[in-house]
Amino acid sequence: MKFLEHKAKEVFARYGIPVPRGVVASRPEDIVDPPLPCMVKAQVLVGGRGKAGGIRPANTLDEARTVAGEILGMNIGGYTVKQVYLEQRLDIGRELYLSYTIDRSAREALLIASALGGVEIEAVPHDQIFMEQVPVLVGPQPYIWRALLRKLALPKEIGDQIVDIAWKAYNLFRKEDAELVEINPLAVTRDGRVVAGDAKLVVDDNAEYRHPEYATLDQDRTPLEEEAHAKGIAFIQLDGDIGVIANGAGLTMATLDVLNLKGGKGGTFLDLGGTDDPAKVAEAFELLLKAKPSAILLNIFGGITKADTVALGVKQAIDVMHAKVPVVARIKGVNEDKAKEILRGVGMFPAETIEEAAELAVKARRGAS
Amino acid sequence: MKFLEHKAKEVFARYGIPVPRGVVASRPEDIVDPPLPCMVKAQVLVGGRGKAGGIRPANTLDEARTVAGEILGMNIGGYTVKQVYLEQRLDIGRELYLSYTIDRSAREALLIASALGGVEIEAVPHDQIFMEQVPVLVGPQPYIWRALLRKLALPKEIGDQIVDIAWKAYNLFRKEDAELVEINPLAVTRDGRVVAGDAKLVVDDNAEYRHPEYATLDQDRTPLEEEAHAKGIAFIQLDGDIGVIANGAGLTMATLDVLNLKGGKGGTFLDLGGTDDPAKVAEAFELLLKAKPSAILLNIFGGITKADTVALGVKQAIDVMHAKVPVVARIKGVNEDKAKEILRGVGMFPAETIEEAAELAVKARRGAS
Amino acid sequence: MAVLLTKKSRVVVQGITGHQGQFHTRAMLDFGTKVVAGVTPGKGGQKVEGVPVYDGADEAVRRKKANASIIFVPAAYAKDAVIEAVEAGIQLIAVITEHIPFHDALEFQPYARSKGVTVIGPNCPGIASPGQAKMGIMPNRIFRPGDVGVISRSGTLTYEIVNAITEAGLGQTTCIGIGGDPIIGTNMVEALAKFQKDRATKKIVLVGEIGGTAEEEAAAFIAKRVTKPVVAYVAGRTAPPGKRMGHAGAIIQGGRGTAESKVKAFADAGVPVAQYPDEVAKLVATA
Amino acid sequence: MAVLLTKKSRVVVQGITGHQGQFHTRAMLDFGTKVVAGVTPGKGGQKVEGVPVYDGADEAVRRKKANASIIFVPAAYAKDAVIEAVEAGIQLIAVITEHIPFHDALEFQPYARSKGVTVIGPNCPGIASPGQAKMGIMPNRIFRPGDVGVISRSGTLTYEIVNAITEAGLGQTTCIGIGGDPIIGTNMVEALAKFQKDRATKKIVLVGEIGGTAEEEAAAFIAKRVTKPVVAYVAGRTAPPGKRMGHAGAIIQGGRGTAESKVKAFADAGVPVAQYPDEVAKLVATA
Repeated sequence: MKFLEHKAKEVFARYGIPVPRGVVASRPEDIVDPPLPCMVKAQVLVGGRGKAGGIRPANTLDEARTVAGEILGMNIGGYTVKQVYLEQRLDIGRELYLSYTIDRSAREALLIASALGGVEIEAVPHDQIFMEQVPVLVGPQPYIWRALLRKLALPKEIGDQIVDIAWKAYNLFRKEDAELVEINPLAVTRDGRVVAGDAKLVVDDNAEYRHPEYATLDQDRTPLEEEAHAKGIAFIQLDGDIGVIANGAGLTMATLDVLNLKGGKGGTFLDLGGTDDPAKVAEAFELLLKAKPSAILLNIFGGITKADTVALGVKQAIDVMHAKVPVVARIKGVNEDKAKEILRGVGMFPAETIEEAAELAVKARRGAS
Repeated sequence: MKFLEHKAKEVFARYGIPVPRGVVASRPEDIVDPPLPCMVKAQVLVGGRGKAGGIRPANTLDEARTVAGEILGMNIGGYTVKQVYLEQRLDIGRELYLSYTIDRSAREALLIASALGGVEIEAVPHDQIFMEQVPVLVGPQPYIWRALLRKLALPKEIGDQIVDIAWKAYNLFRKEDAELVEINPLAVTRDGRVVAGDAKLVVDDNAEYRHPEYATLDQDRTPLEEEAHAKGIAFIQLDGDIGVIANGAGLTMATLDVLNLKGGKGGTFLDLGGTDDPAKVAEAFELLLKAKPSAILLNIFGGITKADTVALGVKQAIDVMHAKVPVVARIKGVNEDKAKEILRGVGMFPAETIEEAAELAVKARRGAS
Repeated sequence: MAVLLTKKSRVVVQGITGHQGQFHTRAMLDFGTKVVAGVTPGKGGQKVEGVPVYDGADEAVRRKKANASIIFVPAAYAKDAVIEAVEAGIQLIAVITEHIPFHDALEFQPYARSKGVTVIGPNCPGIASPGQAKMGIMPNRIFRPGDVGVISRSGTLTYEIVNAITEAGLGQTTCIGIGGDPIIGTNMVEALAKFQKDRATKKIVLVGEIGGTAEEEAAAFIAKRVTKPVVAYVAGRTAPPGKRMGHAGAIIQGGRGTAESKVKAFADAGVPVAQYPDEVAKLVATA
Repeated sequence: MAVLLTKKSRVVVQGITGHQGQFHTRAMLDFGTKVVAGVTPGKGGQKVEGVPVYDGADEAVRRKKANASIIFVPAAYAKDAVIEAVEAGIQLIAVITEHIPFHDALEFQPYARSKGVTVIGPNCPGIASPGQAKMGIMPNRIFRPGDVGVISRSGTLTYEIVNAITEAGLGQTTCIGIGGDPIIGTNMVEALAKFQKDRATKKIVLVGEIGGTAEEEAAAFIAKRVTKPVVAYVAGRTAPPGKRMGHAGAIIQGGRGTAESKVKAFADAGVPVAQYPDEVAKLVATA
């Protein structure tokens, strides 16, 4: 679950991390009493807002409304700006970086910090980055803060504030089931206060049940992906034209890869998972059809999942949707013959191997177009 | 650091563990508004108060004062009762047991519970005891409560209260650096409430710096032990007559053991530790002399500690105190000859081995008596 | 021989009375696994496929000497179940459950490690040693005893590859589905070390995917420590950055975790990488 | 040969600039130990006895390839120091510091274990492998290389016994002072297992004391797994119940931890128990 800046800052504030005052608005006329002078910031779930002109200053109420009006409705990285955040402008002396994420290899939390903030951390020279695993079973120990301060080489008053914020951000990271807590820039004002200039927060989708209040957050999903999410289906829209559906995330990825090697391009990632309930398969397949693929590549390895009941679901969806799209299927495993039989009835192209299926799908599409 | 019942219950209450209302008094006339009917409970740091007549009921203010007057000043297990705790009398339906301590072998916390409370847990049949390690790095997990409730076989309403108390007692155990948190009896009243009938709490001495508020608690020390504690000297009074002093806890214990095997009995355990500062040795030795031993057995293994500076301290103490007590010394290690020389000047009996020293000490005492 | 799971392993099924638990208990028994007990709180005394059910893992250990556990309980209770198993004295745990918050795994994984317990998963198909035992949800019929050790982050894709290996006339010592989550118990390097040490294993197959740097670490380890031939496959070559490809761990973030990087690492370590899943079996046969 | 600590060990001293740290750095160097670095926050860049001081353990590992650490920092900072060492990649840690709250040890001990790190202590004299290295505070001159492995919960009493062994013309492979606290890293059973495995160790001496059940567990382990002759001593036969005899762990509570129980357990396991400390060397010589 990704958080818009102002939502992330709400959470930051709850944990005692200093954030500038700000107000959200969806329409210029809703802006009544913004903190002035302010920054008007586009609220979208992608980076690069500044470069795209989505972050601009305003000194008066009128100016704020004008700027907001210009930013609202902008397209940034494919996303339409629906909200702006008007935030007290900081008199920034320097910009630092601080984040928590996970170190998969060490199976620990990972603290990253740098004295060079305000730019993407990937752009910061390696030797300017402080990176330290935080053992979650015992939490951060003082040595981590000492090492952090040595690396950042900051005056004590600033250092103490950084450690305080680093502690609070760690608590947030743990208690909110965060995947990412990023403060960039972590701004040091000219009068010596340390404030979160920006706020990025991503919470583990799997932990949604522990944070039901986040379930309603807007996510960067297409309408179809949103529909899939609501139905609990693993579905992603891609920029190709061939609908790919398989059972298992790894197998679906592999099918997309094979398609690509054969000159095609996947338009969907649809993982049926372990289900062989025809109704659920039909539901998933209907989603796929709504994405208007030029052809469909179905790849089922029926290990425990029964191939024929999957096929029944596919047939049902095609029938219901009166779909004319060519379906190439490669089905292997339990009841594969029955499955092929069922799919032949709806005009499926059968294939023996994934490679063959991919080739057929590419051809079928060409034929169709 | 051991806690009197009423002090322990103060801490329990802070953690939300239900305790009866109560008031403390040092004199009958200080009792003004006790909860009635009440139990008048002697506040001493030893068990067996009930059997000794230190816990008695009272129904009226007058009765409470009379009973308190009888209990105050009593001697229970060698301790004079200086305070009573007048506590609301519970209408107890059954008595359970709950405690947290540590499992040294597993290096974990240990939860012990029983449906048979109100007696010493050592007296409860083994198969009636629930014993479960609590992994402190992750804290108690639900399976522990499920197992606890299975074992205790209690109705749900009671079980839920027990789990709540067990959680709170665990938090107390961890946050207060406790060695022991014991609730015995954990009383179930006839109207279905679960309340801590008694409260035992021992906090790790080594954690005193984290809990300075506990430093002033009365402990079961003799006046000399209290003096030693204040000076940071490891000193214990025993019921023998020969003062034993050595460097290192293990060596001091071993010296006491050897003395015993040779027919003597140690009157003190005095561990000099790693010090060879003559002033500190003198201070320790003076304490020992105040215990009025019939003889002193000094055993020094000078590994890194210099034997001669230890001897200087001993000489200084004897000079200052004008002590006439025979000192048998077995000194080994760095500068042992110098040390012997120094001690000969104050009439020491030298010995080569611990055994020989112990024998000499027993003889010296006999000669002295 | 096999690694981690053998015919001597005494398996307890945590969450045995659920749909998955029941189904796979049957399948594991059919595989020849010694499933000695099941656990479902509140259902002690029942039987599932002839296997006695207990209320707690400790009873399964005490009464049936269980020393390995497979966990099917729902995600919200998985941490509890793993720690219960560890404290009960179980030595090998396969966590099948998916959608476990990884902050839970950040706790139970090092905790299990501190007690010397091996965890496989979560979000994994389990582990199977053909001819000996299976503690997982892989289909039985794809396996055959042999000398290939298989390590995989994925489920169905592994079945494909294992099946192809079997159809090519080869077989497996053990197949470890290490799981698709970001925080897993036994990682590729540790699994590789087991197979390198196992005398019965002559060749090793690695099935990786995008996300994280497990494959890069595995490649470095192979270059330094593995003398047996290794064949790899990496899924997700066409996955776009920032999109989570089904598995919680399969995502390219901030330029890390790309298939190119993994394929290159394997190539640098002298490990042939199959372009197509079916190619793996061919490469293994000639390795 | 020796156990845990050898001449190859590269030692960092955490808390090197303190009085104890300095003194024992000298003594350890004299013993032949490879003391490669020291750590004291804020004192990086200094030297102690020619040993470079760093601000953090990670630097000592990175720059000097330290793989073992001895900790002298005050009790309140010991948990921090241990975890810092573990995270820096140190493999063996001896915690000399006494008076560490045991609730801290309840955290850092399993944590170190989860990373596969061996901890000795806290509140211990450390570890010495005569002729190779010492990471501790035992006096150098009491040791001599030989074939006796020594395990002890105590400090000075161990010096007595080791000294007597040396004076009897024997010597030691390694002497492990496991510490006098209730929660220690390496316990008697684990130390016994190391000596049983070590080819150079022919005989084993155990110095126990009252409190806990470590000696009873050691006796049971010896009966089952140790084939080398073991000689034991138990301090505190005359200690009264309820009184803590100096060590935080040396206390008889609720009837548990008595010397009688320990002596009986050793006798039942066929382990001769010396009545007098001096007797240990004689028993070893004839064992």
